Amino acid sequence: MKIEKEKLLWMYRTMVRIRVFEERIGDEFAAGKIPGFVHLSSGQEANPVGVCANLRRDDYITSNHRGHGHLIAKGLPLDIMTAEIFGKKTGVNKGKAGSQHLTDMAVGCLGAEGIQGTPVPVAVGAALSAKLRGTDQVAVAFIGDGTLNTGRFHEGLNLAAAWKLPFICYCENNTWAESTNIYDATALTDISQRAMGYGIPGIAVDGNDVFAVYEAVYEAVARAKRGEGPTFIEGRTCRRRGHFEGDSHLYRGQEEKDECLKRDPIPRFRKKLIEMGILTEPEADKIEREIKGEMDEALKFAEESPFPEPEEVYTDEFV
Amino acid sequence: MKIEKEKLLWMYRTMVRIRVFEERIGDEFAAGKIPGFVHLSSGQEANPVGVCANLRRDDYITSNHRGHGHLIAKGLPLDIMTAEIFGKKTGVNKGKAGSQHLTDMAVGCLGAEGIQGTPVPVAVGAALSAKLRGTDQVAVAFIGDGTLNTGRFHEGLNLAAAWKLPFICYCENNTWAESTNIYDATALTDISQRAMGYGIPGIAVDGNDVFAVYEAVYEAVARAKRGEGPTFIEGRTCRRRGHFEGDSHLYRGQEEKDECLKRDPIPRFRKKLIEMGILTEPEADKIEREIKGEMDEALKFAEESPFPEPEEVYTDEFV
Amino acid sequence: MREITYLQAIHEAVDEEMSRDEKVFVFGEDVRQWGAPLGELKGLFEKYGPNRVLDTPISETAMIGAAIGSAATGMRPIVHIMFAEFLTVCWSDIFNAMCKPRYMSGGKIMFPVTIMSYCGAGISAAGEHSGCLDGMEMSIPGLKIVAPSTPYDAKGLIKSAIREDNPVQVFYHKNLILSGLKGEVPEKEYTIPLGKADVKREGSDVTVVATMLMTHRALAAAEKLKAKGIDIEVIDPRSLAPIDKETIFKSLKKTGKLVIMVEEPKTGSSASEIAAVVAEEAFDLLKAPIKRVCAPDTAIPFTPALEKVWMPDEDKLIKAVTEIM
Amino acid sequence: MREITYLQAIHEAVDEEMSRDEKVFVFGEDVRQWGAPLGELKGLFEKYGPNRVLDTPISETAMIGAAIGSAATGMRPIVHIMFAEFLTVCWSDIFNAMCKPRYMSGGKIMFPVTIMSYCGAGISAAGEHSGCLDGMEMSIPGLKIVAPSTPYDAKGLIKSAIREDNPVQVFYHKNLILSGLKGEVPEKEYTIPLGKADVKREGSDVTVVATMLMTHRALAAAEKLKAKGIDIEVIDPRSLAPIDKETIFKSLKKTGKLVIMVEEPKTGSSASEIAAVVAEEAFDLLKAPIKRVCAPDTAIPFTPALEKVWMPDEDKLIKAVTEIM
Ligand SMILES: Cc1ncc(C[n+]2csc(CCOP(=O)(O)OP(=O)(O)O)c2C)c(N)n1
Ligand SMILES: Cc1ncc(C[n+]2csc(CCOP(=O)(O)OP(=O)(O)O)c2C)c(N)n1
Ligand SMILES: [Mg+2]
Ligand SMILES: [Mg+2]
Repeated sequence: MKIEKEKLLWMYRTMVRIRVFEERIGDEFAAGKIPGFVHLSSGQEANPVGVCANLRRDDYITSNHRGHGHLIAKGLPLDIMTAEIFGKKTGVNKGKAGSQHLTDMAVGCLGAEGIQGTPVPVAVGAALSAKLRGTDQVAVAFIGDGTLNTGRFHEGLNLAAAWKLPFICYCENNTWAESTNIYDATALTDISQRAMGYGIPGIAVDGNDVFAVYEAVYEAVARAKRGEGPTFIEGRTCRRRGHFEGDSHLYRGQEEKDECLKRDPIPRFRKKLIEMGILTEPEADKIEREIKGEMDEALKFAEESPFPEPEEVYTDEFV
Repeated sequence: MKIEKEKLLWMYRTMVRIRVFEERIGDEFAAGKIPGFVHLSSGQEANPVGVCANLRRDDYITSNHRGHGHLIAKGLPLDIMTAEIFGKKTGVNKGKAGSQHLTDMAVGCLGAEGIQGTPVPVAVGAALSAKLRGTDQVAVAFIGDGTLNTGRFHEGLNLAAAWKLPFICYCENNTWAESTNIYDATALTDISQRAMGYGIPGIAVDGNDVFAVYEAVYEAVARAKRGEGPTFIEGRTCRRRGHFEGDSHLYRGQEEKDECLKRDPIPRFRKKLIEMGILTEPEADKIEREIKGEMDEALKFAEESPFPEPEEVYTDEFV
Repeated sequence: MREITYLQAIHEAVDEEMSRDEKVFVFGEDVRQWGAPLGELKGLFEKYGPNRVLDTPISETAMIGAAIGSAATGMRPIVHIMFAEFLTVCWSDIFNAMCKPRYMSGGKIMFPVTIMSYCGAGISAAGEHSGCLDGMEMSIPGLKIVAPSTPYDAKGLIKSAIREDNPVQVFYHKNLILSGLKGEVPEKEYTIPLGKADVKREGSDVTVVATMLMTHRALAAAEKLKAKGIDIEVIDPRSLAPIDKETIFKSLKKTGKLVIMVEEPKTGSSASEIAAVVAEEAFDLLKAPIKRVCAPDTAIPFTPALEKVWMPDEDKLIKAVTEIM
Repeated sequence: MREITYLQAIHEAVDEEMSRDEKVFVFGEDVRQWGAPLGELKGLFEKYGPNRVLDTPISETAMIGAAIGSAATGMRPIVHIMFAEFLTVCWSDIFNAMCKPRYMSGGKIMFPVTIMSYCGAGISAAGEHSGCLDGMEMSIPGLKIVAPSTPYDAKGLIKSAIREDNPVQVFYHKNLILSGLKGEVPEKEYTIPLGKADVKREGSDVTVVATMLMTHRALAAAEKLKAKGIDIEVIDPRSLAPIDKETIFKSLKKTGKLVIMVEEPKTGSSASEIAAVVAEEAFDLLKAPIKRVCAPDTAIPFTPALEKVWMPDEDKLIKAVTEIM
């Protein structure tokens, strides 16, 4: 499949942007600058980027606890996102959401949900709305493998299938749900088979190969726009870090962790782009430098922003 | 498959018992003698009987709103059951449960649940317990087709599959959930395919052929006892009456209703038993007469029983 | 003025709002052919077609999700979650996914969703189809709750609920539908603001706050009490969240005595919340203990013999009122 | 006496009950390798093996179902539903399937289930991992609820919960675990009966009822109030259902004044229920309005700057106490 140069460069840049963002957030967390919990998506970048490269700004996504990558790929600026994670007034949600609940309809993100499974029915609702309003928008729910066993996944996907909604359920299968392996949590050995229970296509792709992700989603979007209904896509990927920052993930073998580091989607994509003549080494380095600069700015913005005033506790609700 | 004569006669007798019970309860309801709602299972008798012919008294079942047949097949006496449905003190649950929530551990029935889907995880829990206690008991959840779209069905079946529990999910597919057709409520055209999403066998049988039901469940019980995990069975059946008594089921075509009357599992079984030399016409008639007598007695018992005393409101709870 | 039934009032409210605003649509289990189990939505499918009236699978979490997602993207969904108990099936979806995001997002998203559900005992629908969950739902921040007792209130409140930009739960009582309750409802369009109580009967001795079916029982008790020389004021909050404290306090200025009658197990009921508000904010007006006339803390028994005892009734109210006279 | 942490106390309770009764087993998400996210069950898998400590899929409704089904058939399950908010995912399963059948079946079935969950704010866990749902759960008939504030109470109550034949919800506060709170806990075995409050501090001017983390804040406030010459009595109900009214009433006989401090949005909170009970049954003891020191009726904001304001604290309690002096 041919992808235009412009888009490929955006994809590369966006993958690097996610990686830099996540690693820096990890550092800041370790330095005690970030309250609460953060769940980083380093290593999984090809998934959100391969997905969102197929979406317009007015298409919809829902996200989960490991959502930074989804939001960045959908276009949320790093500064207001970082400020949000720092709990600052200038954050995209005034500091009320934090890392786990980033929401911005301006980029079509209906919300990042902390209750596993919820992203599915909510995105299905957006897909329903697109169909009822007669637009050609699509909606994508990002979930993890562990979430496949929630009732919400089931009810949402079945509804989308029954109503042939323009919906994609994209599952980042990093094989772990906290410390529980997906293959202990279900009898399936091929996760994408779950789609067969709904009468819709279930596609498995290498989630560390952004081309493979892109192509699968491309087809799914086309199918959605043809009015043929939802697609379930499993991106087989892996987590470079613990479940959340602070998790020593001792439940994973060292071999598995090493393997994951080797499967890094970014050098792989970079190499391919250079081979394709889309990018040169110096250009790639330059992108990285630029993104780091962007992230420096975002961190500066976040650090220098004030916390919200106490009275903010009482706004944004009808009480 | 050879089924011993004794069992075949029990099966015939039990199917007739359910039919007679349901039709008489329907009459009593029409006569205003029964409070609340009743959901009758006339026409579906081959399912509970084909299932329970494979179960011991100490095996477990859970049931749903259309549960009379399940309970009768599992051995609940008609008198205390009728009294319960009449709301009497002598009812199996002192009149507190009614038609929809019949519960009796003495026959291994953990409860009939009014919240669709709940029978699945509850029976899965009983199967878990059997496994942990090291018995060879099995647990069966009876559900309807509409219930396949509930989150509880999904979570329960997946758990049973992941843990290889001695569990059977038996779905009576009468194609209707109230006024909603199952094929409008899911994209599947073959319901038994839903099992593929869990990595377990999904078997479709003619739910109006008690032999077919018996055989499928026989296999499933054997599989469960071998420690190989759950089976999903779809019994293709039909409802002779409305969703509940009082429902004129106008949403169903007359043709479909006529078709259902023709598929009646009882004359079919009777004919077969006579062909097989297990039963003669006069013997079959005698069984019917006996059951009618039994039901007369049960109704008499129920009618003559007192209502519970007002103070009963405050018992059976720790308040 | 013309009289219509409680059921017709519900129907008219939805019908009028659907014709007024094409973003309004309704979905639920069995709304299309049945027009919902008790028929309050009958005819809407024929009138508005398959894009505005949709039958769903038995998937309450997906239904609330569909409501949220469509509400966030320009629609105004009405989702019919049949029996109040079924709300507990999608409790997280209501509590977490529907009612928190407006606040959590710093005002970046809003969900104009109306949920409609049946509640109430008295028809032997047994333990899982008879409850009122008002008090339990009042524990959910970000949710408005209305519970009309008359055709007039039902129509006016449902219309306001559909126009409201926050999620609103509408409860209606099965008994008020099935008994064919009638009441005056103007031909002319009107709405009733959310959060405004109604004094259903003026009186000077004791303030009785009662909702839905209990409002009617309180009014019936009022007549009997009158014969005993006790004059009660009956206030129907109509909205439970937000609740109209002022109307209650105003009445207490007159009476100094409060009985709250609701059809829920007492602990954690809407009566408890109302009592707490009064004990905190209007203590000085009180001349007697606040009585709660509620159901016992149990499931609802099936048999009419016990269900009748379980439900709060006129006698229990009369007893409570008399005790504080 | 030896001192152990709140976390150790929880661990010991479960460990002792598992070794005492082989029908007791525990399951939940991530209990096996993590010993639950905060580690309170660590080591139990190694000690009791895969048949007594099971990791589940992310399937809260199946987990409650599994608890019900196994409890009905001879086991005594402990199910770990991590964060209190996740209880709403299986709310129907708790409300309908777990807590109603004993009554609905006319006593034919019982479910000895213990549910354990984290609750509480103060660690910026944001809107879906910070809540206390005590008041909401008190609306469920048939459920016992305990909410220990000290290691001693945690151990004794959890042991009783596991031995109880009715379903019991055990809440424990994340902050009391993560702060490493220590307290005296005897080596010798003991249990604490469900439904018994504890007077954490005697005082004569105002009765303060406070739960979990709020108990500690109330005790801290007591010292400051003492300096102002105000002597508060601090009662920790420990069990929210059933609630120990007598201990509260007894205190009110002395003080005549009541402030209730809990970490929930005010409306529909456990504070509301307690206030209602007192306003109904002990009105004559009251000399001042009943104050509820609670959180606002919103979701819990992420940023510490707002979370701190959202949570009830010593200053808010001191203000409330002072207002009724
Ligand atoms: C309903 C619910 N149960 C439990 C949790 C706790 N929890 C948070 S993340 C997580 C694991 C999610 O695994 P997966 O979906 O594979 O996503 P990943 O973390 O691997 O990206 C769990 C169990 C939750 N958030 N929601
Ligand atoms: C969670 C839930 N939602 C809705 C209902 C209302 N309801 C009762 S029976 C029924 C249809 C059930 O259909 P099916 O499972 O096919 O069983 P059948 O009635 O055909 O035997 C519905 C929707 C319910 N009981 N529980
Ligand atoms: Mg995962
Ligand atoms: Mg059916």
